[in-house]
Amino acid sequence: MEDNTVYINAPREHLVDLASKLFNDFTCSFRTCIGIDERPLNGHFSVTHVFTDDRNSLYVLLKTYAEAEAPRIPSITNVVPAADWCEMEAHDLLGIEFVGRDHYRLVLPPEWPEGVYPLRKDVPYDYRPRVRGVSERLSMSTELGVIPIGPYHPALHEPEYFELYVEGERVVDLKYRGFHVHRGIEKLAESRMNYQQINFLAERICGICGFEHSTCYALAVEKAAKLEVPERAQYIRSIVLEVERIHSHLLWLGVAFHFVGYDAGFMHTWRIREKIMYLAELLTGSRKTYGINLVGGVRKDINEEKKQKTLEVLREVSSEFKQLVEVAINVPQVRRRLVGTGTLPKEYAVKLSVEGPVARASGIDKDARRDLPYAAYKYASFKVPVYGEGDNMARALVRVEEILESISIIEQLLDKIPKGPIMLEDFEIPEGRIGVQVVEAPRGGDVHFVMTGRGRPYRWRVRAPTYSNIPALKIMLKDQPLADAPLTIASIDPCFSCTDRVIVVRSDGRIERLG
Amino acid sequence: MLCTAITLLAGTSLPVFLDGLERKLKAALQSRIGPPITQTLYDLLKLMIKESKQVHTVPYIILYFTSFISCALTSMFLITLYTITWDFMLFALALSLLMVSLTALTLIPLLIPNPFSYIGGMREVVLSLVNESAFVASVAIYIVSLHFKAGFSTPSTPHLLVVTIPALAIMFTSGYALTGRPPFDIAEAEPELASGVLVEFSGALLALYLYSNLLKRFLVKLFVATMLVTLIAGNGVLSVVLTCLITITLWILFTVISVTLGRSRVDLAPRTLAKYYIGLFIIPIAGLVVLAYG
Amino acid sequence: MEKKLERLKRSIWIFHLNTGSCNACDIEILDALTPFHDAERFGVKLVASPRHADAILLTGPITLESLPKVINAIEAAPRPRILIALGSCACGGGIWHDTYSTVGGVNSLLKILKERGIEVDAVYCVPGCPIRPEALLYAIALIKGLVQKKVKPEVATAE
Amino acid sequence: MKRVFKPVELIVIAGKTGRVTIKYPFEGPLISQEFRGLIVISPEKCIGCGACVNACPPNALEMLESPDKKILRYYIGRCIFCWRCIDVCPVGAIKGTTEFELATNDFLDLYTYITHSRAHCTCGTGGEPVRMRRYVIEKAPIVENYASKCPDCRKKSLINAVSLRKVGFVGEEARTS
Repeated sequence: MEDNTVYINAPREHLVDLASKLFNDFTCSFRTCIGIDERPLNGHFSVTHVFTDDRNSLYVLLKTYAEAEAPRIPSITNVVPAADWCEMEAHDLLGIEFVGRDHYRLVLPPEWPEGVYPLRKDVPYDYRPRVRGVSERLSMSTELGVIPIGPYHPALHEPEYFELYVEGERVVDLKYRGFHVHRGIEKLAESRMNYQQINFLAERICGICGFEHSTCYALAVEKAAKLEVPERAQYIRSIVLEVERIHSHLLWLGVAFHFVGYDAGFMHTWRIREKIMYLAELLTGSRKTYGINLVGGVRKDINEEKKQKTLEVLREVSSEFKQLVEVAINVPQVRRRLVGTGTLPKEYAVKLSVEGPVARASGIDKDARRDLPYAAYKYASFKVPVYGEGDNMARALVRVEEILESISIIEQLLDKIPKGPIMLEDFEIPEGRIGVQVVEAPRGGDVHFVMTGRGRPYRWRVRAPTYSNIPALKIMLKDQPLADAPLTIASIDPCFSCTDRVIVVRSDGRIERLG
Repeated sequence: MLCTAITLLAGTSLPVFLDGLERKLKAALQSRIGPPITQTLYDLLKLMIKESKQVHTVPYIILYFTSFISCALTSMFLITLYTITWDFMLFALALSLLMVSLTALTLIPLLIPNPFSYIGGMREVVLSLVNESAFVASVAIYIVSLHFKAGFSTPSTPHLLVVTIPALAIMFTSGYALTGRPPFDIAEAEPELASGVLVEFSGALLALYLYSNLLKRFLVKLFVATMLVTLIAGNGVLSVVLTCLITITLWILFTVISVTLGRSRVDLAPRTLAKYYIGLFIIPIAGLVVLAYG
Repeated sequence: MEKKLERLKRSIWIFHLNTGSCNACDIEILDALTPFHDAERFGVKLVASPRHADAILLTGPITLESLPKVINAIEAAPRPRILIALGSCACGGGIWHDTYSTVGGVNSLLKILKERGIEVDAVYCVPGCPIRPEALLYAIALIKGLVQKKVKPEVATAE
Repeated sequence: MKRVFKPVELIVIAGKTGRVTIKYPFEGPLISQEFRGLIVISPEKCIGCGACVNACPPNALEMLESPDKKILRYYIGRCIFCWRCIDVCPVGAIKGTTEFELATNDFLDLYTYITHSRAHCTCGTGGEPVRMRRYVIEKAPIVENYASKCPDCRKKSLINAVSLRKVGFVGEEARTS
């Protein structure tokens, strides 16, 4: 038990009971699980399940050990369905077997050699799987029943593959094959970079919520090393985080309008967004808020002139935005296509422990900024919008309200930002410590788990919100008109480049004419 | 002879520049500069020189295109002639030709072995079934209402209110829907279709298809304009010029409408339209019956 | 082919391929189309099918997974076709240049294309992380011949 | 009824904003002075110490070694413009600019080389760059007679110096050095 983190060493036989007690009785939300190859340290593998008790703002870490040879650990998917993906990931990458569930390849290519587990420490950093130059193609007969969306498709700005099984114009089933954007981040961080460089790597996990990732990483490391980061730095972090939330949500609204064919709305939303982008550049020196986060503080300060400029821009934006939304929401087609489409009922939302606006639109009142306060959020007062309908309109409205909330948060923080340094001078990071941090990204809770090592993390695990939101799509799209599929897929604001850090999955059956 | 040349020249070149104008106008409403007014022309010229990837059904497609363009141009010529001579036969011919050409164009995407193109094509068919029929019917009723007393005559007030105005309303809507602007650009613009009916075309074929669409837009508007001019049925040349002007105004009007709207869904659009049409058709038909036997 | 490239200057239709980028560049591409930058001034249009594309925008270090799809897409585009590598990832592999699941930038892609006998008529490279929308506009202006390129190789000797 | 005509208000909004487009490249870009753009390494100041090479996350700055040359290579096509190099450079040889117009049709345009000749050790093996040695010496004059040696010679002469003090025996290496 440390400040707000509870470490439980769960023996294998009690793991399931403990997990079910936490998840079902104490209604903690399941965040992720991390497999670690600790053989160099203590000759065991270990799996750590991360829960958060959002009401008492507690992190609960369930750690279970497994033997070095033939590691076996009981699966908790029966009591915690949300653990499905991350257990499979641990199985693929570390060869840990989960007893009491069926195993399938999630993240590794089908033709990946058996018994090679890339995240084990004895696998060399530059191990390259065999490249296949050609991709399989669908035969004409199956094409008419199956609508492939992606990997390169106007409805997605990233290479992902959804197979929609349709009858006429209705979707009857969905198959998701992802992990195209895998770039080997975790292995890269554990083998090439040092603590400070990883900040820049973490940013590039995702171009929209990059700053969330680097903040999350930095906070995790600081927590592990027990560093006291200057207050001013924390304020600046929160401010930039909110700027990023605003531009991300505006971006989403614009794209949503585009998907319902309301291009004027798209253009005007992005016109407003451009001001925010300018703001981001003013505050961080990069339009995508890259490159000011370091372990122990930030690199760029906010002076009086910038502060005034920020407030002024925010004032314009909020007034223009309100006016535009009022108009756009009343466009008949927008209404008809947002209301009642892509519904996600609450019970499913809880079971899959979805994140962010998706959860809040389905009546789950959780927001890491309030429940697990970090950076400088404890100094700002804001309300968390929650809707019960769980349809696309609800998700849109949640985001609209969050934009306005964020604006007020920034104004509050700028108002009471303290003087002082913005960077911790000299510090060292001890080995073998554990830090886990949740940061509320625009898409939901972002989880970073850091186990410190010599000069670089021993294990660094990233869990992006989309990772836990994608399984919900199956329920949202079922029996929906095909025409709504892109909008619904977009409505979880998928960020595949976050999700796919892990290992390439080969997705077959795409239409070659689409390229 | 000269008249023919002029009509065909105007009819073939105007749509391209009007489309350029439309894009400019859209841009202005989205508070940006937008492309030069000749942009559409540039696009088409560029596409002509691009390599075109062949699909094995190309011969049929070409056939359909030729049939469409020939029908369209003929009908355009006839309708202009009609605005000069006010000979009803010409008009009937032009209308039928218009329908034939539209159908030809609608069926092209179904020839392409690609699921997106196929789905898009089916959607197009569903929509145009509703709209074309409505268009023809409304035009017919409109003409009848003018022909009620022998020869063209501006109809009496009850006619105007009960028969002519509703017929015009339907004509406008179906005409608008036929031009495939939002909210009725379902066939190609829906994102999950990857530019649906266009997906497989490239190079010259694509240019041909885009141009045919522009021609179609122009033709439909031309018809609506002619109908309006028929109300006055003035002397030849004047009415031709008038028709042209009205067509251009219609184009601009439609553009502005399309900017402020989103895209309807494939299962919603035909249903809504059908309801709307049926609702409006009852009035003029009932009116005609009453005025005839009352 | 040269003459044909000349014709492209009037209207450039772009098809966008995310080959494992972090999204930043992809968003900036969209941003370049929005009112403040308005790439449509130059006759640029974002198309949904490679069949319509004149220029193919690559963002990202080209992951092994996306490689075959990228090759298909380029092959599907009718000639003359231009390849534009956007952002540091696409140009030189960026921060991922030596990870095991990327081929590390457009140069190695071009080699593979040559092996396959797929020709590309012009290749442009736009560094930046992420690229500014203006950087894309600048590249387009470069293609249209409105501006001169600024960067040049520098070899300096310090003693 | 009011709702039906709401969409038309878009035209009002458009009218109010007017045209916002910036006629780049004919006008200046929409850029703030904070923007982190291209970095410029001045060959006059650079001492070839390689601090930037260690700090650079994407290895855009690399040190190419050869027996008598050390070449600092900067590859713009891989740079992520984080400006860490500027933070760490001991002599402030790297300046940041707001330059972003880097598009080119030739990859060779993206390379910058700065060649440093090595200062050889008396034993003939290649040592650190001339400038770096000078820098070290003026920062810490005491090490002068060691700074001019390669690590091995340094060790040897140190041993000799120690042994000299201990047993008064002067080894070959010590005399030669």
